[in-house]
Amino acid sequence: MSLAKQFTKGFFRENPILVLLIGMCPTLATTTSAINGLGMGIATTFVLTSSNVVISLLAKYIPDKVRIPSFIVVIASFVTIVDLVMQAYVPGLYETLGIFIPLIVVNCIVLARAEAFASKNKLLPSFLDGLGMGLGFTMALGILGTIREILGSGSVFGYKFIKGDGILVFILAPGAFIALGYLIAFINKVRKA
Amino acid sequence: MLKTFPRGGVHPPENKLTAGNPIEILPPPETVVIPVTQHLGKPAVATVNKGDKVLVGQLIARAEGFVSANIHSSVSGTVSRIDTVTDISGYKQTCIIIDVSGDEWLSDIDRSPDIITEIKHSPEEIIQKCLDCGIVGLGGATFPTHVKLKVPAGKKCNLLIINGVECEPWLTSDHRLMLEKGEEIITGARIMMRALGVTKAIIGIENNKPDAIAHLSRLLNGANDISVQGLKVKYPQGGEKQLIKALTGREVPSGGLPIDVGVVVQNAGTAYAVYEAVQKNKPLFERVVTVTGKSLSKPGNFLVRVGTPVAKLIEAAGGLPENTGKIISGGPMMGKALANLQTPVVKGTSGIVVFPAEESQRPQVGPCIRCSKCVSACPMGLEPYLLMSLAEKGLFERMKAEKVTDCIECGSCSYICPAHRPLLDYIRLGKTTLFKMMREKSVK
Amino acid sequence: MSSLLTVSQSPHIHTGDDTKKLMRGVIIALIPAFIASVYYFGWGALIVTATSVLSCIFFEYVIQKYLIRGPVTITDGSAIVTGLLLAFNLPSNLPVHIIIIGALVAIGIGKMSFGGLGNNPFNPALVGRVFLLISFPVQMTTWPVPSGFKTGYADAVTGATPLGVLKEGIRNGEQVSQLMNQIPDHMQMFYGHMGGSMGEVAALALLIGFVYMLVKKIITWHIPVAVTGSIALFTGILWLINPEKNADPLFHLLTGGVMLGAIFMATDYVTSPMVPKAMIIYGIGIGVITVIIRVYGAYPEGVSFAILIMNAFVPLMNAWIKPKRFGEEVKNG
Amino acid sequence: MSHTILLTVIVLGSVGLAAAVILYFVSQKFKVYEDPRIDIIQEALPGANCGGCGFTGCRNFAEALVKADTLDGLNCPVGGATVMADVAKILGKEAVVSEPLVAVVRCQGSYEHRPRTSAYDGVKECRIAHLLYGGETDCHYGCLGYGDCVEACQFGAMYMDEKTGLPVVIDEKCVACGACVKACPRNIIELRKKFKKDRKIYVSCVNCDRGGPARKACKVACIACNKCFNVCKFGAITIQNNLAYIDSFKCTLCRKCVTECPTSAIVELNFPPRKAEEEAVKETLTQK
Amino acid sequence: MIMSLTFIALGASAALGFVYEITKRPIELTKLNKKLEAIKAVVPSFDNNPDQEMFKLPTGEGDSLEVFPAKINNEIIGYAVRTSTQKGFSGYIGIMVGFSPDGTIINTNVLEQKETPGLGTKMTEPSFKDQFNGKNPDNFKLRVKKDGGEVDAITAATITSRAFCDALERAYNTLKKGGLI
Amino acid sequence: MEYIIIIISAIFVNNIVLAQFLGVCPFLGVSNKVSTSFGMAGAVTFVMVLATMVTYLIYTYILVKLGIAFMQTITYILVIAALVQMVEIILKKISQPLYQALGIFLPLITTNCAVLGVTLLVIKKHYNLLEGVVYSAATAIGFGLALVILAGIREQLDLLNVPKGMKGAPISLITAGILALAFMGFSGIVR
Ligand SMILES: Cc1cc2nc3c(=O)[nH]c(=O)nc-3n(C[C@H](O)[C@H](O)[C@H](O)COP(=O)(O)O)c2cc1C
Ligand SMILES: Cc1cc2nc3c(=O)[nH]c(=O)nc-3n(C[C@H](O)[C@H](O)[C@H](O)COP(=O)(O)O)c2cc1C
Ligand SMILES: Cc1cc2nc3c(=O)[nH]c(=O)nc-3n(C[C@H](O)[C@H](O)[C@H](O)COP(=O)(O)O)c2cc1C
Ligand SMILES: Cc1cc2nc3c(=O)[nH]c(=O)nc-3n(C[C@H](O)[C@H](O)[C@H](O)CO)c2cc1C
Ligand code: SF4
Ligand code: SF4
Ligand code: SF4
Ligand code: SF4
Ligand code: FES
Repeated sequence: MSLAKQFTKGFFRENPILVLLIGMCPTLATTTSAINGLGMGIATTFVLTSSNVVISLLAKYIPDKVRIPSFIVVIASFVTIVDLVMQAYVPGLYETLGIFIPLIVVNCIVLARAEAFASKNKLLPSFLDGLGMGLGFTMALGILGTIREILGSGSVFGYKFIKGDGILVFILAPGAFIALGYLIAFINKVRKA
Repeated sequence: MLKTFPRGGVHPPENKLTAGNPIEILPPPETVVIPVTQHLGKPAVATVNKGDKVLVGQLIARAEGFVSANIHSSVSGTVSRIDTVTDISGYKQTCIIIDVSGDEWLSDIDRSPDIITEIKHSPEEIIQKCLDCGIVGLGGATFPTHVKLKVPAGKKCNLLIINGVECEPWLTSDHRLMLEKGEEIITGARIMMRALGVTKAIIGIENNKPDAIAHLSRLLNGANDISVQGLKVKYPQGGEKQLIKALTGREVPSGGLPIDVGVVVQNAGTAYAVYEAVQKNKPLFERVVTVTGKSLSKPGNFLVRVGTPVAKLIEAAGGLPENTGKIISGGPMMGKALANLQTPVVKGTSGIVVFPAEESQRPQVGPCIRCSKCVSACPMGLEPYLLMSLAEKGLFERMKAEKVTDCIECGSCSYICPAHRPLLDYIRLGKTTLFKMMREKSVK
Repeated sequence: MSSLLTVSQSPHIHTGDDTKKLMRGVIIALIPAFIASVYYFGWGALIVTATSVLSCIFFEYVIQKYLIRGPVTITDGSAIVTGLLLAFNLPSNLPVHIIIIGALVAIGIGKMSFGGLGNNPFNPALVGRVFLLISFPVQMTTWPVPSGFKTGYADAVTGATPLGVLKEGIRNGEQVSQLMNQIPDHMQMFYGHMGGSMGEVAALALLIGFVYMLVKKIITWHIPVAVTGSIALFTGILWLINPEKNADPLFHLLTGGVMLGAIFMATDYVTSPMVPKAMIIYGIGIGVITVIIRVYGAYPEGVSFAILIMNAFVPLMNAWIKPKRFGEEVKNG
Repeated sequence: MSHTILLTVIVLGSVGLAAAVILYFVSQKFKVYEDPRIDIIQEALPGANCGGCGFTGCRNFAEALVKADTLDGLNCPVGGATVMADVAKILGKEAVVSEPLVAVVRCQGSYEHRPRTSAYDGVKECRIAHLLYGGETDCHYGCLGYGDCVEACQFGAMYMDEKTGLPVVIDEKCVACGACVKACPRNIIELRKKFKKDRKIYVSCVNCDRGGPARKACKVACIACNKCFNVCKFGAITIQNNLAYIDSFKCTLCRKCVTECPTSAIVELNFPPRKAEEEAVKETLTQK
Repeated sequence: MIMSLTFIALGASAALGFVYEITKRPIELTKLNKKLEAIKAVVPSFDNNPDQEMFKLPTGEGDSLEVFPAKINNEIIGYAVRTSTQKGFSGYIGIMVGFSPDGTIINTNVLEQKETPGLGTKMTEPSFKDQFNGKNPDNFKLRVKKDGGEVDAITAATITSRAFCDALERAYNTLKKGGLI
Repeated sequence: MEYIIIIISAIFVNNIVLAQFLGVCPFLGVSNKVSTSFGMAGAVTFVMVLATMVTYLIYTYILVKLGIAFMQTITYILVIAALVQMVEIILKKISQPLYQALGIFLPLITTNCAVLGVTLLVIKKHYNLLEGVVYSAATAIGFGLALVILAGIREQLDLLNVPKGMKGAPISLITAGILALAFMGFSGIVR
């Protein structure tokens, strides 16, 4: 696979959320608006890329038996770093994303990429894989966030285009499930077509 | 409150048009086609060859194995062929085809009109007679009667039930028989009681045949061995499990037989056939068939020789109406649609119902709306809607767990389903597939 | 004989009932309540009903024809029933665009996404209603007071529903006996003279529909009786414990959507259990949850939620609660 | 500053150490051995889970392969020889090369050839119609035409020909999984040896009636006249139950029997045209 | 095996401790800034550090509120009070409210709330909260109109509106009891 | 009363999956059969309660005492991972049937964010140890309830005809959405 493909596969063909269906919790929880979704996406991308890089470097030295715990430690460190940095410099976003920042640790995408890709590949491909997957994740969150924001609050990136409220359900839990359900159905359809 | 079975059931329009028509005797046709399988169990083996001359009542195929029945010629004439012919099952079966000449009966058949009520035979002799004369249940399943009359070791029988329910709409053959051959049926019942060693029998009759109830009660004249019991009209009361439940409150266990609750059920027509076999030495080669339908000009009840083509019966009933769409052998709830008018009448043929074209087509099937009407209609407490879904998806093992094998194929579910789901079709598929799987497993 | 003989499996006859006839029966049973709502709410009732029914039919048609691309079964009438029942669950002055959204949600999300008639686990009309209730809380809780044709559609005089008054009052520490003076008496409520969703107010009219459906064997008594019985029992106990904090059982039965829900919505074939025993459990569940929401929850009214929640349990009930099989337990006389 | 870092290091170090120690003991003490080759082989299989191999799913087949002493009789029809060669390589065993097969529909009872004698109005599924009766024609052996086989094919290798009402196998797509064979309640479909260029010669009939009724029911029925049997030099043809059968593994595609058949029950497919004159004769024949 | 995991843990923790040390100050600063921002939003500009001069006033209901005095040239120009209520639709609501020394409400700022989006959350919008600006609870009845007060409640969110009033009232009463206004 | 409120809140009002979006992946992944969903629910309950206890103790008695609370995430995840492994082994040893029933789900739980989420929430909500345990048990029950309901619905849908494009994840998500909608009826019961 070419490097370019390495990078772009996460956008659509192997999009973690829309196609592989992993990392659903942050997807649902943080997409009340496009900005929130993107923020979460970027934080995850950072963790994903950095841990991919570090793991691709360390993989040689890690024995098989403690592979998973080691990866988790690496990932968790980056998550904590993101946590601290966001707390310091983007407190507003940090507050809205809340508990879901530490939960990047258990976001299956991160571990899945570390395990399936970074541990078996060199630095550059791992970096591109992490970045591509992260961007794919971010993109999906952005799309879902935009949809929910438009329907739920009648605004795009905070810019309100209708008077009054939108269809409130879409910024609440049920709307998150329903919107994602139809988004995935739509993507399935496009993919098959 | 009249007695009936407690769970499920439906009440289709009765349409007993021919209840008032006395039994007419239909003369033998020019040729008869007699299948060697007219019973539940192994096919009988032909004992005649092409060109053989046969008499009425002569054995032409011998029972093969434990559950099987003898077949006798219903006419006198020459065996013209032994070939495969489509019979009621819809498939080709071995049949003995006889060209009729005259109507010469075997001499040891007692053709006198006298009614012999005195029973001289021992139980063993009775059972042997039934075997010799090829008696099978005439209530529908054509199960060899001699097998039923032998109570298996370890089981005890304490009640005989004569099934005079005739719950199928349209059909009246048992009804007429009870009116016209009441004495014989009662004697037949007593014969079977002796064979079974029981002292009690009940004749169950649905309340839409008050004349039959009255007639038999009068004939019994307060006898304390046999009683007549009127029943609320509800389909499928004639199903033996339902009938036993209605009359005695006993419930045949799932997968069990009536004998498990000490009961044997015999059809009224069977009782008559047993009478004729034991007292008159007459094998089973003719029976009463109701030929009916709104479009027929002369519907009626006919005494017909086995092997007569259905076309002959319809001729006798006034000829085939112009717009006929469907012809059913048996009642409309359980009977089989015929593909072919040349199909011969067999021992189990209780009626021929003719439907005009506009009533022959199945309505458009819709999705199941889960109305639960099929569940409440099922007399066996099954969930037909679920069974059908499982069959559609090929989940036969789950059908087994849902007791599909208990289904008596009464058709109440399909009859009532507002979405016109072909429930019973799929349930049958499940049952047959399961039986096949079980057979394969036992072979392995 | 016209042509070839037709051959098919038994049985060869049928009751003649079909889905369409059943749905027609439900529609007929809804007519008294519809007349009552027109009598009480005037133009509003007409406009809401027409919008809802027409949009339900429209969406079902469009989705079947252009999205699922299967057979169009719009004539079976189930979309009309959904449309009517959705309308009956809405205030009679709801802006038209909200009604259309409700119909889209009911048919699109609640029904067709699962494959249409017979497949949906949740009651479509209620999915639509609850969706609207949460999305448009203001519009969905402004209730016109009954004033017939005296007022127009948008300018209807609004007021609180009896349950709203009760909830608000109890929260403010008022006594039930005082609150009862602010709301119509039980007889008026029985006829339907009170604020509320357009189709839920007239208990009398709904009961007429109930009797009709029972006689026509469209539904059985199990679910409605279980729902109302358990509500009466539960609220009765609360009332006996503290009549100043809890309203009497009759009040609870006559207000909100209890009658509409118990008779028409909890009984929806598709989303209710198949076996009488399960139906009773299901009904009791609805009753209990309704009362919990009414008495302890944020919403003054809980029938819709209760039915949806119990809908969710129906597949489990169908899997676990089986009819008594013939010959299952051997009991011999 | 260094204080925090020190604490951090100590705490996490000890937690990590504890975890590692535990995991170490775990891995030492509780070893469950599962042959790793199972996974590898499962990877190598196509993963269609079609059951064509006779096992329920690819994983079970993989287990069977690992356990088996020889690969005799174990074959994945979907993957074919290449996959079996891979598997053999992984296991270090000899692959038994099985001849490629293809599904063949042995019935020519098109609407034209077989007059209808009744109208079926039940569920349009072969398995259900078959329960009820012999079908809409007087041939109670032939195709019912409701396409259960087409439905069963996971590989899109079959379709119903609307003109004839009979199913057709697309040779290139067929992987010989046998799903259609199992689905057909009439046992019409057979897996036969796949000759090069998809050439085929077979008796396209399953009617076991005597000649007369068979012919009456269907114009192209096998009437068991023995002519093909007599002409075959390779003993590929047998006649049983009023029906001829050509064993594809004995057949040499000599084409003698085809012309011999009076009812055209024997079919030849994908052959180059015969000599011109014969062609002409045949054409006039079929035109009549 | 044990070694490698331990080493990774060691490396990771060292890195973490390091980042923590770096971000410790900024995090504290952000927190402080946030507080000051909130104070700034509800009182006129000041030149002292209200955070350092914060003191607690008992409410008389068993708890106490934080009061941040805003001064110019050491002269009190207003008090920012961090008040709260439990009576919100979803319980706790935290509000920073500024009072001028005569008790007039200068401005309010919702710090913490969990109300229903689209309903209770409307209290953060100017259309609701600005109606209190410039009002003195002495002569402005802090009750929703439904309860006989002068406050226009949010449609379909009377509970939140009541809670809001309750929080302001608590702050006002506390200041009053403390003798500050 | 305090505990009852915690329980009701965790099961119905703030259901972990339907309202808080934690553990959605297994919710969608392990809900195709009722029987497996029961197994998963059991395993989650077990691990969640255990993890809550252990992490709570580590947090209060080590991390806070040493002033390195920011190490929460990394220690928790390590603890959970080790715990899951340990439970698996112990289970295998002491009860084979239980292992058969729950064992296969255990590896799935490590990356189930509900478990980590709950341990973090217990700290965030300032619960004491007992409250934390009650909370985590109730949360797990809430998770199990949602899981079993969805499994029931999906099993039923398997026998019906869901449109092709909606099969699998989409219809599960929409069902979950409607379920969440229905559960909103409980809002306000506890606050
Ligand atoms: C395998 C088999 C064994 C049977 N054995 C007995 C028996 O021992 N005694 C008996 O009374 N009936 C026996 N029967 C007959 C059944 O009780 C029943 O009368 C018969 O199947 C026809 O019933 P139906 O017309 O309701 O289907 C047997 C039936 C079958 C199929
Ligand atoms: C659904 C159903 C309906 C039946 N209806 C009748 C009936 O009306 N009359 C009858 O004699 N047998 C009826 N039978 C057959 C009986 O179950 C039973 O086989 C028969 O009475 C036994 O007597 P036999 O062996 O003499 O036929 C019915 C069977 C089934 C399954
Ligand atoms: C799910 C739900 C959420 C609600 N959220 C709020 C809220 O955040 N704030 C509020 O004041 N009322 C809220 N309410 C409404 C109250 O329950 C109550 O009906 C209302 O405040 C009083 O009605 P009124 O304002 O129309 O007089 C909510 C109601 C429900 C059902
Ligand atoms: C007795 C009965 C009650 C019904 N109740 C409802 C209902 O409450 N809501 C609804 O959308 N459809 C209802 N329907 C119509 C139909 O069953 C419904 O649209 C299906 O749920 C769609 O699959 C009802 C139908 C019947 C026969
Ligand atoms: S009667 Fe028909 S529609 Fe009703 S539940 Fe049974 S199968 Fe479904
Ligand atoms: S399932 Fe069988 S026994 Fe039950 S109603 Fe249908 S046909 Fe009759
Ligand atoms: S045609 Fe038959 S053997 Fe060939 S792929 Fe299809 S199902 Fe398999
Ligand atoms: S070949 Fe068999 S399965 Fe296929 S259509 Fe014909 S009868 Fe049906
Ligand atoms: S992201 Fe929450 S369980 Fe996968």
